[in-house]
Amino acid sequence: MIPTNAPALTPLLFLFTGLLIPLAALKLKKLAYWLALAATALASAAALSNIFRVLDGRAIHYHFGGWPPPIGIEYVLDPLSAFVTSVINVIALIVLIHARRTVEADLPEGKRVPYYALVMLMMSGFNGIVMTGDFFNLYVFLEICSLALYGLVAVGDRKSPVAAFRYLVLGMIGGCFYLLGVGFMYMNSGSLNMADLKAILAVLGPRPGIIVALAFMLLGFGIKMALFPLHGWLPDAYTYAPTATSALMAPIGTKIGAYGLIRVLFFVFVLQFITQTVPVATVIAWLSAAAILYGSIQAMAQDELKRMLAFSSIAQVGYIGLGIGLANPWGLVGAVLHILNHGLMKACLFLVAGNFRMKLGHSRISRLDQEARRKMPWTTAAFTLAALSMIGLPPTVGFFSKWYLAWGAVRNKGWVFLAIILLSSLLNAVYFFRVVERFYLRPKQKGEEAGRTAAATSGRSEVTVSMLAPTLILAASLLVVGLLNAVLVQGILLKFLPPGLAALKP
Amino acid sequence: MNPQQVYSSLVPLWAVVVSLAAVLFILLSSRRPNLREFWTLAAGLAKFGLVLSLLPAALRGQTAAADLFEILPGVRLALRADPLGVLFALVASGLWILTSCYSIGYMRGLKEHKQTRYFAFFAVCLSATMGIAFAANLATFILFYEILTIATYPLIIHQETPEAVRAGRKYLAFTLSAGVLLVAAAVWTYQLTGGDLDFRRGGLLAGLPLAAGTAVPLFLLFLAGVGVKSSVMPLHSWLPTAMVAPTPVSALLHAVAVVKAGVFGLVRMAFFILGPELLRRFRLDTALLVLAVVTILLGSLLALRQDNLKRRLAYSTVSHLSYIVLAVGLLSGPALVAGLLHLAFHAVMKITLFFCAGALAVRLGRENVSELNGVGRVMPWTMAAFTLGAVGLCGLPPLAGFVSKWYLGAAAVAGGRPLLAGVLVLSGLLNAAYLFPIIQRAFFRRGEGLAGRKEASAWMVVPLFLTALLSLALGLYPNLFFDLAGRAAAGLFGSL
Amino acid sequence: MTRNEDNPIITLVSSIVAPFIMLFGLYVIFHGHYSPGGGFQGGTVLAAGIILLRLALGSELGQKQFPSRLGTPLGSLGVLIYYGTGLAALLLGGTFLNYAFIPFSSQASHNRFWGILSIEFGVGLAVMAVLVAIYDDLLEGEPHG
Amino acid sequence: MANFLVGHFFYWFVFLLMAIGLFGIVLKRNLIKKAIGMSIFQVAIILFFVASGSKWGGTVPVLDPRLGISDTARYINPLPHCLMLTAIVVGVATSGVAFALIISIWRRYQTLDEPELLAKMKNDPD
Repeated sequence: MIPTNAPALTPLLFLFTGLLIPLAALKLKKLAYWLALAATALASAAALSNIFRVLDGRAIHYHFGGWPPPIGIEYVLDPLSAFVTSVINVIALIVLIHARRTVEADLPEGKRVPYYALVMLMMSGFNGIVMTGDFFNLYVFLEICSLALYGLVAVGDRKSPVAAFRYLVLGMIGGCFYLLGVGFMYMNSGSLNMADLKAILAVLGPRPGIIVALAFMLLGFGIKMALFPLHGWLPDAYTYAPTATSALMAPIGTKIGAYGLIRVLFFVFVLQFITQTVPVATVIAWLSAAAILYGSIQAMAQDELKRMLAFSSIAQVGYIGLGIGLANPWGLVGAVLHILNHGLMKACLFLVAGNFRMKLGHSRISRLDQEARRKMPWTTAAFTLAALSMIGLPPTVGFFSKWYLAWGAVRNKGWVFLAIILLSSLLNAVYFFRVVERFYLRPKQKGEEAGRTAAATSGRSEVTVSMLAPTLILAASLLVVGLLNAVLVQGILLKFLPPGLAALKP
Repeated sequence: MNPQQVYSSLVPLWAVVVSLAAVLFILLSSRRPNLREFWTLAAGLAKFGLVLSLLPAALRGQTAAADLFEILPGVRLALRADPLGVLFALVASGLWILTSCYSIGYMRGLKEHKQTRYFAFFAVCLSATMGIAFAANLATFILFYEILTIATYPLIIHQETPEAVRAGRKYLAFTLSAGVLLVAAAVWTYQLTGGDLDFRRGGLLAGLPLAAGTAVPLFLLFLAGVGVKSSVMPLHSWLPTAMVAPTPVSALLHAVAVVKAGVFGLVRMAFFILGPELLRRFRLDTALLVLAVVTILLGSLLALRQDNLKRRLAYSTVSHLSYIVLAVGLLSGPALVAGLLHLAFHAVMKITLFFCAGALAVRLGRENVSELNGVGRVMPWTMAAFTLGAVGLCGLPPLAGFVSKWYLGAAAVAGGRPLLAGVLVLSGLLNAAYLFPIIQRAFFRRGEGLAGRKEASAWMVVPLFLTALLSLALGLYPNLFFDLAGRAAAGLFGSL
Repeated sequence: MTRNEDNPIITLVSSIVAPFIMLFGLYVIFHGHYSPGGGFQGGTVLAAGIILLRLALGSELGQKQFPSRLGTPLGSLGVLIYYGTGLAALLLGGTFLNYAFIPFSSQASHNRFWGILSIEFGVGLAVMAVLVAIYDDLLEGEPHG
Repeated sequence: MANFLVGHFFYWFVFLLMAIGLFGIVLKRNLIKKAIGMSIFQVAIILFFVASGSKWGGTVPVLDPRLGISDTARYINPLPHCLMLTAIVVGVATSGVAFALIISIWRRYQTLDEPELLAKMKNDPD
């Protein structure tokens, strides 16, 4: 039963838990967290086992209600979707382990149960987006997770509703543009199923309607993945959201847009269409390059750690976009690998920011000093490792995604892109060392001492195990995944390459 | 590499790992200094022993290979202890033991803070250096090269003064930029070869029909990548600044491990990636020679102007590193042998001088040349060692420096560039000009405020005197390194 | 939204109209699977009935008719009915939502009939509960409920 | 040209509606008006789909002899309408969330005027 239903399993599981939580919480409020955690653990296990189901390169198709496509809604489990669901579920699991304490600290009692229900709906949306093989179904899940995210952001600190409102406005516009694109696509081709569309488009060729459809869809995904210059909603949303939300959103949220982009560009359209007939790939690559520079430079100017990480996310989304825009096998492998790598890095960094908020009561860079390290040696060590990975030093994961992206750039003779990838390493170094230096070199600030209680200043006060363990697991994974990246790339990532790209492989 | 001469062995891997393992023990015994330093010394001895065990095979021209898992598609994380690598590893690991002893005396003498961090990162640096020495391909090389970059940073900023922090930033700015360029070069190579990064005798890219538009930029990227650590002008300026680090760090890392890793990298890039053939075809060897000559002379001239002893030595290092660059640029077997000899011998001599500078700083608190009047009388052993090292650096017989310089000069003449031999002579004179006044001040001028001062602790004096004796011994019996360097250079240019 | 109990016309008319609205809502729900209509539309109409009473009679009386605290659980329950139907199909050997596999009766077409009906019912319940919950939540904390 | 303009009149209508919606979202200062703009924007797209599924003289696509329609060519395409049912739900949910957010903004800052709100936020010590 599980093998045949594998594609639909994870979205349905999260949906079920999301519905169950409000009911179960009527009896026992604490149950909400444990249900969410259990569901995520189950989904992670299912997603990881799904990878092994598709390792032979064949996809598993699942027809909802027994209706075959193109009439019915189809879910497809192929190596790409198996990989991405594994990434998002496992990262969500680790973040949720961490989230228990921060949610208790950030949220009033009455909001915790709905919070976890929303997290489950969001996860359901994410999994649905990744699994679905139907454009309209994708829209529905996109909106499900967006709606959940608006709520998850809005329960943060005092300014969070404004950030959430701005996010909502832009997210809604993005969703509508995507929907408009789907409409054009349907009007011009008469189908919404991705596999079906691929066959139809190959026959139709470049019609104005199809081009318009593609443009609108890309615009929609661009907003959802915060691709420069459509990133306006992101910094505030990440900064003011509660710790748990930003730690869930930053590693996973924007990647879904990127995934959608990959699906549309490479699995529906033919390679020639997006690179030559309508060179959208080039446009995406240049925008991404701009994003990398813009995000990195903005990140340098930030004082709030979470805000710095938010801008860094914009830059990192740029990496993914660049890999997509290069439209060659290694660029795409780099992009998909970076979905995993950036997920791990950013989750780790946001968890660290959460730990700071928990123990120091703030996460302002200008107020961090050696005291932070003395109190929380492990947290700061995790931050340092993640920072090294963001800079892209071997053998951390950051190096390897840059490697593949740089390779992709060299392959296309895109020297400017190569230069930007490498330059951004240095920019990352500037803004991360700025923080790391404070932990290790900045003496305790004088003005603060008077305000602090004697108990707070003495000795080590690391966060609890439930918060520390996820942080350290993520930090360690940066090394492990980095060293094993060749296994990942050759075992999984090279298997999902669409036929047009696989032919380009050396 | 000749396949018959490669044998599978995990010894290179252990040589890398042993000091990493020591890091763990060092951290665990952070509250018990004696135990902590025992681990450092134990790791040093073990590492040296492991490298020594590779030596006989290397002298026969054999290569120990440790292949691990794939780190990039088609590229393994692999270690190869070929003669070239063993030579470098031998120097670095041997001097580490002495430096560790010296560090103990130095750190305790100054009652430095955070000694655990210091010893831990020192061990990491040594692991990285071994990795660089034994790297079998460019990916492995870059991996350890970057680890070395990062692991050196905490040592440079050890004092945590604003000056040290600034120096650390400068160091990172230089080395990280270089690392990035090296990665760019590696990616490009990877693309050109279709997924192969192995170091190959005669050059990985040798067989490819590269145009000048590809080869020259690629060479420049490689040169910039390894040139920062080997402090070729104009990329040298981080090195004098980094002298704010504790003296043992300057001694081992900035005279042996880090900068020699850069030069060693240059040898690898020139002869194992690009290949002499390619360098000659595009006249890139001339570029190397010009850079080397400029650096040798300017470095020496700048050293003359320094009053701070360590900075003077740093500029001297800048100048001496370019001897090796010069040797590479000559693109001939004898020149390379001479260069490799200098790689080893300069390390021994320069570390002596740094040790002496450190001993002076610890015992007398004097760091400037102008303050050194009469110190020879209170610290005769130290200054005697200093004299030996200085004489060696100037290239006077019978010290080690003479041997390497002689052969380098001979190779230059044989290569049809006698002018370069003249540069070497000039540089030797400049060396004398900036080193001998120190000796003169120490022994022949009357100092003030030295009453009641005496020689530094045995932990420091013994190592520095040992290295001084070593530079004498190597001058008299350079055969071991001669053979090793000969093996390393064999097959790169045909028969010697 | 000032409450005005003293206006008899509003009170009377809305009390009379509301039951019919709800009845119509149920009609729309239960005929949705073979004529225009369905769970969503019906649920909206039902919710309109409830909200009308809240507007006209004030929240205290409205609460007696449909307490706010039921909103979220009933919404969940409604979707769970939907979900349960789909899941039953899945557990009985079909794919998710393939009603033909739920043995309401012996004929596959009848199974589909009942399957879609239970789905519409679930949707109707959920939509009604959620719309009322949105209304209640927006009103929460206002001085004149 | 004229034919093109007239023949695609529905596109123009939809785009006009979208433009009005965007105008509301971008240029109006009041958050409620922004929310209204959002709704207009969504409705424009819903109408676009609905229009794409309709045709002159079309009828419900129900295969039932009692309805007396035998010419299947007259059936309109039901799919866009079904899709829009979902899109309407999404729109309702979005509006619901938007209003909830607006209310909580009002409670915290006592204003819905965007420049004023931003000024107040700037003075806010986190």
